[in-house]
Amino acid sequence: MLRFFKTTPPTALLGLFIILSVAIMGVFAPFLAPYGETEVVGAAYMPWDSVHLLGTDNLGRDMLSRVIYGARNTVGLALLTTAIAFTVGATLGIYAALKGGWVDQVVSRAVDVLMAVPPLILALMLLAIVGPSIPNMVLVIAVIYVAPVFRLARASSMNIVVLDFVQAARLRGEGNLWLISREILPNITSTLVAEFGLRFCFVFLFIAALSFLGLGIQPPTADWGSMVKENATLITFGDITPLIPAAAIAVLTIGINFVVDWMLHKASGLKD
Amino acid sequence: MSGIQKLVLRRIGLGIVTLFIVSLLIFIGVELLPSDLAQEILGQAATPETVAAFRRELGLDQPAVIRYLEWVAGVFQGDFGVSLANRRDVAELVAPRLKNTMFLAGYAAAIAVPVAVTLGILAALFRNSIFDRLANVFALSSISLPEFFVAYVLILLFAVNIPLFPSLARIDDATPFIEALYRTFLPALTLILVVIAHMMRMTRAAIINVLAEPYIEMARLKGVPRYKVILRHALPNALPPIINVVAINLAYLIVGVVVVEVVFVYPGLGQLLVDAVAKRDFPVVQAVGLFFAATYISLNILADVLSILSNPRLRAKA
Amino acid sequence: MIEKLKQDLATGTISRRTFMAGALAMGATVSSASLLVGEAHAIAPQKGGTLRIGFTQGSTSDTFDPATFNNDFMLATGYAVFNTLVELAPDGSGQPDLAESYEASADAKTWTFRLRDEATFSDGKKVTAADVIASIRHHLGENSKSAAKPLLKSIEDIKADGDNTVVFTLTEGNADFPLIFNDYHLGIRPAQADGTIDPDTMIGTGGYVVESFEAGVRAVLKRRDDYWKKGRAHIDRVEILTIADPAARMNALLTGEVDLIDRPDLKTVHMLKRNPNVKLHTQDGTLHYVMPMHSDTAPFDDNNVRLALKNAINRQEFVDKVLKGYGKVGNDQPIASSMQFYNDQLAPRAFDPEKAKYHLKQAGLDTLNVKLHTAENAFGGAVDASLLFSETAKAAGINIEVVREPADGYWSNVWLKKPFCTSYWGGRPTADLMFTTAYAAGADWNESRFNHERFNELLVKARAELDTETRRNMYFEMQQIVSDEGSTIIPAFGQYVSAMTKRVHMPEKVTQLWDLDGMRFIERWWVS
Amino acid sequence: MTNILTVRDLHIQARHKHGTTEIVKGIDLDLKPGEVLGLVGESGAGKSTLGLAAMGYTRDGCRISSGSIRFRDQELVGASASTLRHLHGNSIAYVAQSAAASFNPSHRLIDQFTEAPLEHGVRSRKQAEADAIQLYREMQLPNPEEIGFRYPYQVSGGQLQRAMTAMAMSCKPDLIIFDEPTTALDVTTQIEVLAAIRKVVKEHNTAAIYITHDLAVVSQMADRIMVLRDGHMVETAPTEEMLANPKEDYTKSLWAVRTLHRETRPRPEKTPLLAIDKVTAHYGEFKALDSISFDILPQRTVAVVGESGSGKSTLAKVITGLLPHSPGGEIRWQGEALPPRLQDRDKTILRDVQMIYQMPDTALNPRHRVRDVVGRPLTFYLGLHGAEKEERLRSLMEQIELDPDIYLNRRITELSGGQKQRIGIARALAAEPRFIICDEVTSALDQLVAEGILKLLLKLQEKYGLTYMFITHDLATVEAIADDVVVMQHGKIVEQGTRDEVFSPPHPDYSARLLASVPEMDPHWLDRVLAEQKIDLLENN
Repeated sequence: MLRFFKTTPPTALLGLFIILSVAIMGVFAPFLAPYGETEVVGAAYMPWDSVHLLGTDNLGRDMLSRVIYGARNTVGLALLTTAIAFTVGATLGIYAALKGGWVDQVVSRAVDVLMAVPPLILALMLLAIVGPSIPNMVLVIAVIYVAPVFRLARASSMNIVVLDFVQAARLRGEGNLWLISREILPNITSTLVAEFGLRFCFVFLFIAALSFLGLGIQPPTADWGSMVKENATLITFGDITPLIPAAAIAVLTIGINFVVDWMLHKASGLKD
Repeated sequence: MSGIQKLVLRRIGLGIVTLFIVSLLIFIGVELLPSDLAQEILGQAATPETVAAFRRELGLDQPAVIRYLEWVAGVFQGDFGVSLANRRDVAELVAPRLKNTMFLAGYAAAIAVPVAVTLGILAALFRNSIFDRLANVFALSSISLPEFFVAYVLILLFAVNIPLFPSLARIDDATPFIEALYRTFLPALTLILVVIAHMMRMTRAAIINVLAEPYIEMARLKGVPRYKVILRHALPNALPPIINVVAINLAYLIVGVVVVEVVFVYPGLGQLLVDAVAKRDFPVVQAVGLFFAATYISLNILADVLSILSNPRLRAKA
Repeated sequence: MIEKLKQDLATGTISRRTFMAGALAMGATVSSASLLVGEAHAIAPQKGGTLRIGFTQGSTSDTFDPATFNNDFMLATGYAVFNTLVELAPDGSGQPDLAESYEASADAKTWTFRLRDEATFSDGKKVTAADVIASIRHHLGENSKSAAKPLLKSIEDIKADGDNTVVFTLTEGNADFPLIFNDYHLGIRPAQADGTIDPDTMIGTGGYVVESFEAGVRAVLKRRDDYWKKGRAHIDRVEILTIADPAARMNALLTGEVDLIDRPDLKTVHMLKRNPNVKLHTQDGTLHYVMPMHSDTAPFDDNNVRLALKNAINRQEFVDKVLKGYGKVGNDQPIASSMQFYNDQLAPRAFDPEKAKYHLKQAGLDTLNVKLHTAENAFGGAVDASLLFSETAKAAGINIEVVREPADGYWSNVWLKKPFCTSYWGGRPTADLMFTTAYAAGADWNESRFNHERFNELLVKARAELDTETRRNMYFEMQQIVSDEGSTIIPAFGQYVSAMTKRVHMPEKVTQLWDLDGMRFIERWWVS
Repeated sequence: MTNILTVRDLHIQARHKHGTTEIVKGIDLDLKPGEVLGLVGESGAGKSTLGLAAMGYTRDGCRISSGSIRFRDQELVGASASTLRHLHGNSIAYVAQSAAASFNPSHRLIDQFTEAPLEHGVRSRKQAEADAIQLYREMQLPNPEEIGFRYPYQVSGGQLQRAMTAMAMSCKPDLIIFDEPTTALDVTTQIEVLAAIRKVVKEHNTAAIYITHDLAVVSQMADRIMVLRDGHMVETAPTEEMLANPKEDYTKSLWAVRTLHRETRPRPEKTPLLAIDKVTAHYGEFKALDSISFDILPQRTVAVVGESGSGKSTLAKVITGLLPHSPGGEIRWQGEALPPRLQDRDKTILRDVQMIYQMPDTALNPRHRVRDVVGRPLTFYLGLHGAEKEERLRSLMEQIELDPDIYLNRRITELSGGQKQRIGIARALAAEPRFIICDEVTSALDQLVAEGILKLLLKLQEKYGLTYMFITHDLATVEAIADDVVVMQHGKIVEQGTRDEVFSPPHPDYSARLLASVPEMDPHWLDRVLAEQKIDLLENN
């Protein structure tokens, strides 16, 4: 354990600390938050004091509690969305690389089409069709991000499928499931993890952008993206309230990427 | 016909097929949207009677397949139809906004691409130095902030607190070029900050990736100075991924700037498309959607061709 | 008689409204009456300057076709470029505009409008009866898609009486008929040879001509030097921009990019006020928020259920939290306090869970489970309002499940279709129009499917009644009926808020319909 | 004569995730001008690290912890970056193992040639280009005037290696470090490169350090040989002396490797286990196999010999069904035709035919543990689980001479190359096959390790009556293990027969050249071969 702290770079430790804190905040939000997520506890825009550590927001809800609950909603949803996109995208990508031929062609062309439609427009249309509920939003964003994940998974699998151990497994007569999950996936995990970090942040920002256009997570649910938006006009007056959720997003993004950089470094180190 | 030409032609052919499928998807999408233009325009003021009258006027009472085929037939004759909402020629409606979008994208790209690539090269050159780490944190922060937030902060800093630039990017045909650059500086800066990080990180990663190649060690053992090793030996071989990420970001600058358009009240295509989707103005959605898809596809083709040209082996093979 | 009234007005013994009503009731030509008002309140507007406006609304699909006008951008532009026959005065009464005068027959079924001699279109052509008829007909007939069509439903026939006079024959008497012509759809456009108007024409009789127009982006208007109306159109040049983002709109005002914005973000209005160059304009109006229940659908077919719900909503909270204090509690009836026949004797309905419970019991229920359909675009804060309602109603044993509907298509798929939803009304200039539009049995937009025999009877009678006192009594009773037996919860009336730099000036009194002086501010206000 | 290079008590450390290890442990080295020193050792002996250190250069993660390296009078340990840069390429040059990877693919050969002279300011571009053409000629490259204007991919491996030597000579350095310059080449190519290098180094009187694991090669090139093991020097002596009379046991064991020889077994008259009958295969348009026919008899070992591009690996793919052969030919397994496609073969065939791969690093999934790799065929083919499987695992580990207690739970990444290759054998063995294809199984291994693997394979063949097909380019391996030999070139069979038949004259041309190109551990072998003019050095690429 001690050695872990000694051998891990400080940036990665910081990143891990941030991710862990946010995770704890998210999981234990109801116990950590001094007030409820949507509970109105005072006047609007109360300044920071001992009762409301970060003051109150536009409706008089406790800012600290909203930030804590926001961790749960924002991070949880972004995580879920990214996870779906990766599960589907990576499976398809590896499968296409493994099969090659017309399977690869068909899926790749379909992904080309998907990528050729601007993501925001795709989201606007899909959400308008299925209705902007949270599950729909998660699915729609996941569908949009399947495309880039597919490409990455396919490209990295291409380097793996030609290796002898995959050939060995094929010669053994292994099925696709085994080839994908046991032979190829473990070898592209680090690439996928790195992409996961970045995509996760993109999903985050995408949700925020959708909120900006009125289609994201709807009030009164606390999510960091919408909280920035809801209070954004305050920036004009030099009020730093909107900076809190924005900073939360930024800190988490940086934390995740620190960890991802470290993992990549470790992965590449093993190769040498 | 050279290989490159053949390749480009094949890719263009494939691109056209993709565009066709995209147009079909967009049409189906618009068809699936709840309500239609008549209802959206009339809004709360719609009565069944007025909606029916409006639909008749717009031709929305025709079956969907016929409307789509008519539209496709029009496009093949270079006619993108007329906007359902205001009966203006779509091409005429789109053209000035297209110009604005390209102007802003070009403006941002002209600054962002060289700066990002330079910073990426410097970060790779001074790997793990303070500069590298600072650049990394800066890059991560700038991608982690929502665009509109960056925009608001820039407005606060450079329009409200220190009134250097206008907070609205109002330009029209009559605006002189230099004046237009000045007025659109803040939106361009917002976009630059948004795209620079991604390109910078990829440039750095691509170069560092190449640095592990034996020919880099060879170059160093020939006594070539570090910066020349990077510029002459690493950069040319790191170009394909850099070209790719630049293409992705260029595409983003063209198709993904709705939010910036909204904040700076800049009349670009993004806002037009969002409005057209909201109003179910199918011909406009189609025209803009197709333009965006075409942009994406052509940038991809361009990136591929440039990648091939940057590699002597592929260049000769193609 | 006129002299007597004029004297009373000057000495303040009668309100302006009484004066107008009185004058109208006597069949006086209204033109002279409004002139009197002009004399009574001396104002000193300044000429020249430029006004730049940042509007929330405005869409790339906007056109000049009056049938499709549906947002503030086009309303303001329309009123600046075109004139209507009648305009709404600040006191809520009608005032001749393109019509020099108008008068009704005794049964209020035939109305004769005489046009002004001096009024010309911007191409120099004189306004004739043919122009008026073509412009009105644009909104009539089977093929009209105009939203103004229902307003004009009672018109049986339009005839020209010479070049200068238009005669409308109605299917039933309507004392408020002239006020319909204040509507923004009904600006007068030049007739073409075939008796129709060119829907896209920008040629109007108004004080401004269009210099440039880019839908959803901006419009530039230039003052007409030869404007026929005196004492109006002070500003030389007007630039209207669509700035949909609230923060951008606010920044534009603060950085001096625009002089006036509508709908500033209410969250930050208090901070905006601190800026020494900025002033706020709040305006009571006819805007009100509604939660209609289908009175023919269980459980809302029982008035006790409706009363229970009416008592279970916390109206003050609605005003404080949803409207951020910019509003007044409502009393479940749609007539605003600024309107002519407002019933000021109705006791405000307080939040009273006990009473709600009592009504539930009367309906034979212990608890009530209902679904309230809403969407963000039903009105700003509609979802919050519904959630708040749901919270407070619990105290009365009422479970309101808030169903959030997609904003897209809300007006076509939810409103009028779901038995309990959220909506709003920008208001109508008269009590009759308001009731006729949304409460009359069989009306297209009778969102609560309200059908009350006595109410229906009174509505028709009051419309044709020319005696003000009798009319007032009738409207008072109708407001009482709607409030007590109606099927619409009206928790609050909203205020319009706009913000402008201090160089923007307006008359002492402004029209209370819609925002910004009845959206006629361009020709009425001025800049220094 | 003063030394051109003097190394004293050199220690070099390498950093890794668990701390640091010393990889060069106190080496002394002296090099006179014009002398060629051969550095010999197995992988991990520290020979490359030492070679690079002679330039004052260490790779990322390594550092010189103590000692001294003097190039003439210049101390290189602790010298400034600019001092070193001035020496690199100018006075000390480097020739890397893989020329294909060490030439920048984006620049033409001549531009890479002139880079160092221009950088160091010792030549004008014109002069440098003239030098290049001169040196290309000296290196016996075809079209010396024109070849420099090609890109690296347009030039064959042997030519590239010669071009790289020419590049190293571009500033007429006093010392060149050759780091395994011919290891990646086929034997017939290697001999040309060796000859060219030797000639140029001699003519320019350049001192050189020649790093290799191949004793036969080093004995052609070096004046003196130094044997390294685990960062220590084992012994050093002039070449002839070292070959004739190695002193240390370790050195002797290295010398002994090449003595493995299989007893000749008579060719029995049995039905073939596998019959290849007029098999042709294509990669797209390219015909990779052209009507190949031969038989593999049960319990024998057939060696398929050829250089890169001869089609020998394609043959393996066709037999396993990964690359279905073109219609017309037939592959018969025990007399019955095999379906060409892998997907159409049933599990018993798949189980009977196993394969062992060339590169142990890619043959085993680096994310798995030994237990997973060896255990999978047990479960997959034999349906073994639990204790039964465990028992089989342990017995298999014992078969391949690895301690099950230590190795069964190791990660693949924690194994050495030889150990990985043994695991590869265990995996094949686990299926209880009858036929194993061995694709260059020893070529990536050190000689001692390779010998161990070959012995193991022989032992297993005895024990289980296995039939092998050995794909190899190394004639020593053929000597060691094969009963029958098939020589391939350009997708065709050039010669086939028993080993003794193929190895004794008369030979077809190609076989002759192949056999003559195999270096022998005689310092005069190269001179002799060149003198006999058995090999046409020019224009055979």
